[in-house]
Amino acid sequence: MPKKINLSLIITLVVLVFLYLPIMTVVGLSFNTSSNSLIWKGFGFDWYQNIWTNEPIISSFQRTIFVALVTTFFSLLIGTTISIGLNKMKAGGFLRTFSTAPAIVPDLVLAIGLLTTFSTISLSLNLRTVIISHTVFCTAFVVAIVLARIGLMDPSIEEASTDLGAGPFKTLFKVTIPQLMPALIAGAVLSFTLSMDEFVIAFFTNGPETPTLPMVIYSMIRFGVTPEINVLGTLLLAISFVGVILAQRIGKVADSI
Amino acid sequence: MPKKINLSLIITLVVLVFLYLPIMTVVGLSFNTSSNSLIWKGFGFDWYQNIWTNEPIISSFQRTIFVALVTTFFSLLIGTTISIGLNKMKAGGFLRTFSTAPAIVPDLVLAIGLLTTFSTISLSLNLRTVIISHTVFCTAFVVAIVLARIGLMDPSIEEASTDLGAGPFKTLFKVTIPQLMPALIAGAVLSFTLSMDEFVIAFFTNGPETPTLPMVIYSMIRFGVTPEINVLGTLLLAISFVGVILAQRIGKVADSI
Amino acid sequence: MSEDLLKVRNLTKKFGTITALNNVSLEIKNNEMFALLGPSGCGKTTLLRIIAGFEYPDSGQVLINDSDLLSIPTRTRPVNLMFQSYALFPHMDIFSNISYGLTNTSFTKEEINNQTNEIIEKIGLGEHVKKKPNQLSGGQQQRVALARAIARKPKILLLDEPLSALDKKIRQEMQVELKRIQHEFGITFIIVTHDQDEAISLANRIAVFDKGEIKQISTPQELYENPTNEFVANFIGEGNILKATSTNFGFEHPCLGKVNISHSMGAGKSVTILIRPESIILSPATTGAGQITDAVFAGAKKNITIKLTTNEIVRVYADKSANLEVGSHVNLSFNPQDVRVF
Amino acid sequence: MSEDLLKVRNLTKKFGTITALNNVSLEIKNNEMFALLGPSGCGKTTLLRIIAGFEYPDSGQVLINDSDLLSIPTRTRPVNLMFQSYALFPHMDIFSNISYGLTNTSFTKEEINNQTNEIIEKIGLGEHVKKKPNQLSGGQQQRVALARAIARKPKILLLDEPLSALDKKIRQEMQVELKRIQHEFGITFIIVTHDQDEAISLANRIAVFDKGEIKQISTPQELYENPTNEFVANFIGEGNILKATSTNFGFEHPCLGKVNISHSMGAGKSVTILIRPESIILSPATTGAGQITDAVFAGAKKNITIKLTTNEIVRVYADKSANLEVGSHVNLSFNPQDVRVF
Repeated sequence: MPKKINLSLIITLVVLVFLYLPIMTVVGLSFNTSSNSLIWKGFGFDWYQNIWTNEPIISSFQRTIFVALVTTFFSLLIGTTISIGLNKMKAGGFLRTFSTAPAIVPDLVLAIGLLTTFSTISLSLNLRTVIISHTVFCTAFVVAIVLARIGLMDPSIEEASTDLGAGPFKTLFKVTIPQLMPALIAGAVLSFTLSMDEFVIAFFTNGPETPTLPMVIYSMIRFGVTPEINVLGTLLLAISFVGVILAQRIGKVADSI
Repeated sequence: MPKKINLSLIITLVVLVFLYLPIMTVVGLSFNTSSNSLIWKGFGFDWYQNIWTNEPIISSFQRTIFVALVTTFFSLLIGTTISIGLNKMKAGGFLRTFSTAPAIVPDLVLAIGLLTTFSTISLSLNLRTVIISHTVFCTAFVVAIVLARIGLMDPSIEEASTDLGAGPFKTLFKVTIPQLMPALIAGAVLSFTLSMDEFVIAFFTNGPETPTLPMVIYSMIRFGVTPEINVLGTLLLAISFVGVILAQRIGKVADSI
Repeated sequence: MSEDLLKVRNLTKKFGTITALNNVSLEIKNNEMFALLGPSGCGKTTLLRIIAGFEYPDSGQVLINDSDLLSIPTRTRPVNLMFQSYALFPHMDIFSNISYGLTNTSFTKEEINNQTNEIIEKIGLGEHVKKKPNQLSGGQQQRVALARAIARKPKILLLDEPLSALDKKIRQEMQVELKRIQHEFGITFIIVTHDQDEAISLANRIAVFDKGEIKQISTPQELYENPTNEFVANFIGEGNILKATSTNFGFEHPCLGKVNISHSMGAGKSVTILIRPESIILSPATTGAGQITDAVFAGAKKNITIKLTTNEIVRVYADKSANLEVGSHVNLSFNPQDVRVF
Repeated sequence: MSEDLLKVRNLTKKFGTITALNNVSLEIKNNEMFALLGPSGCGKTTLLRIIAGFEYPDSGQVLINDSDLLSIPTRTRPVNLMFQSYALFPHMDIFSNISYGLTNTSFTKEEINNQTNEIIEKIGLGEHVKKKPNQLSGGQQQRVALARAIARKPKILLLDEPLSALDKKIRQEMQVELKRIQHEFGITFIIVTHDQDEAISLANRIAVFDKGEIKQISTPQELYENPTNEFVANFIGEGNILKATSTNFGFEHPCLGKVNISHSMGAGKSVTILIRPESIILSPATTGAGQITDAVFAGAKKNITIKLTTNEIVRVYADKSANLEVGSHVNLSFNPQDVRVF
């Protein structure tokens, strides 16, 4: 019984190359030393070095990190509270669906809604409104992740804590939260990367003086794809991938403890 | 043992209202009869009627539906093929991660990569390039959904088909695909709504003569939030929700058959 | 003060339209090993959770040493529960798991350490104190769950399906161990189980539940030998349940003839009879009351399956040397004392 | 042509560094009910999958009626498999499930319908033909899986843990049913199981596997009464395994004394002895060979656990009327013929 040539493997590989072509293009061209990004001149880190001297890019990068950190903090706090609250309610099916639904609302619709809301209550647009907007957006993802984890938790473990004489706060901090750690880490990393990369909502809810990195990239691209853009795209990509891989690893380690 | 006042329920409800405020604002104001969207004048469907006479909006809406349908077809075909191929490979862990990874690549990075790729091979930008781009983007989601479902499938069922004398094609079409139906429906609905709502990638990879609906909304909003924008946002929202609910229902029905 | 440690009186609990417990009453004595036995959904777990404090009944009383148990908050009840899943805290080591209950008391750190170490000693977990629960085997995890549950020295230890997750060899070991620990610590055990073997091998007395009601409370031997109803007869041990007609002196069955027993239920009624497989003696016949459809070697005996001419199936334990082949016809005889009629 | 339907010769299969089958040989006769028995990971499932055609061995032969089975493609082998999970097609009704194998042949539609209906009749599934698998009970699903697997009239039916998913009552029913169907259709059955009760109750002959090797092939009774090694002694039935020293005429054990048996292994060697629980007679003593640690009512008998002075644990089946209390000291006696020495 000789082995067949694995046709499905070949098809899969070809399709994967097709899927990855655009991403590989960005990464590949970011190492092009030419100043015309479409003409390959040689491999080098020239444009990576140039980026550090570009003041608007660096300050927008700092703003983006700041927004992402604050967003992560609030999303995690609010999302975890909702998840634990929803889990306590027995008939929470309807509320459960609703608390994760903002994750499937089109970005554009959420952006319009936020802009209208801020206009109605006359809140001026700046990094504060971006943080509020990103928190609304990221909380739904945190809830989805934490609720899924709570669902996998043995409910007897919290009951055991009560049975052994612990009050609700001791049970929460000594038993429930340590159990949820992998989900909290995953939720934090996801919130951070979503906020970092987010363009549409930031564009609608930010003021013109404090652009975030995706907004800067967007304004640069109107003049065509430049080598800086490939470098910035590669950096954003790297941060996302490192985040996701980190979240998976930490999740596994936390699980095995 | 009297019942305690359910503090967690109250907190959860308050937070949910906060999360939903922007969405409710868009939907609510879409029924405002006033021509200034920020001043409430009365409830009515005036602006919904006006939309139908707005030729640029209607034709962009038709384009969006067309792109979404074609994207759905190709994403489903390619995504299902990859998923079945990956499932056949025993040591596919690495490839598995890679085939779903484009789902976590920032939109903006994917958009830059696609634009650069199209420029490199001198493909002119129009609806064809949007469809290619959306297919790259949606295929990763289809793979994620279908692979998860294949993982739940009893591998003995395909073996039973072979044991009973069926060839690989009969097994595929009579046994495997009917088993995957709920995932295929969910993948199709997700691809359709993702493509419908998608703005950043379409903006980068489309030509100026054939804007899609999100692009039209975006260009309109530069002049402030108008009642039309609220109506269009509500419609996009409705399509997304109906799609997701439909996918869940059909998935459940297909499961119970 | 009566000799009963726990009294359950007229307990009723409904979940929506489902009646989990219907007017249940029972008494459990000090130092008893008491089992609540029944199929899943029979209400036994609901009773356990009411005693533990995780559910509250719709009506009825639970008294411990003649004082109300239900008004004591869950946290401070003199009752602890060993969960079916063990419910160990996966992020804490074995020592922290076992001492957890003691940290919720007014004991000093030194007292907690001493008491925890004493229990670890007695349950034989000394070498594992620094490990996490998932580094232990199933049997060891159960010992930790047991140690954690008795650390607060409860008056009653509730055990939810304590042997169900263990394989056969460790089951037998834990069975002896649970009895030893109950004896050594002097705690009353209430065991909830769906497995008659588990109940019989552990408990002094068993309450058999069905659909929220108690069908019989008695010792294992009494439940086996003198079940008071068909449910218990069917649930405890292997038994042949046949349909017969009562006579003035006993009953009549088409294949077994007229049988006279000590009491009568009045003539002409449709009755159910129970005969245990070891109570039947088979004798070959050319055309008998039944035909052997299966004969299986089972160590010291043979398990014989017979199809009666009434199409009823009867199982008999025969001597392994008995010459009983599949397909041969047999007659059945038994001592009328060994038959129960309902 | 020999009387052996299937011959397995020197089969070896490795998965990476794990040897699933190590030079395994066995013969299965026509119309046999043959069981492959062993703990999980012993290689029995690998052998089953090689015969079915889902795995291919590294070396060795499999012959059916003396011709090579391994060169026949999986699809056309005269062998069918009843999967442990049943693996019914959930989207097809019962009729389509059962006729599926026949649609892959050159039969006409009418022939397929007739043959399917005949099997449905014989297996007693008539009322369910239009239902989907998930509308049936576990026992009914298994009948469908059985019907589907025998529809192509294979020479050998492979059954993977056929009774494991069923509860006790339906198990006994299916056990008789499987034997009836095997007899009626005249198909050789090969049963893979980890459960000795399942193997003993179904099979004429059993191959006991451990770590990829066959430890013994024999009838159930022979395996129970004359195991040739400690693994089989331990795996089949309940047995007491004790450490003893061989003498010129038998063996010596600190608690049992010197015992003379028919053969000797030479003096002074360390040996393992097996005594079944029903072979031991207990007699009370003031200071005996052991002390009773547990006595459990078990229907017609009592299960007694004894701790010997050597700390070895011995299980004995005593008469239920025997006056044997926990804590009392006992001596053990037995007929030397009932002891096996390895």
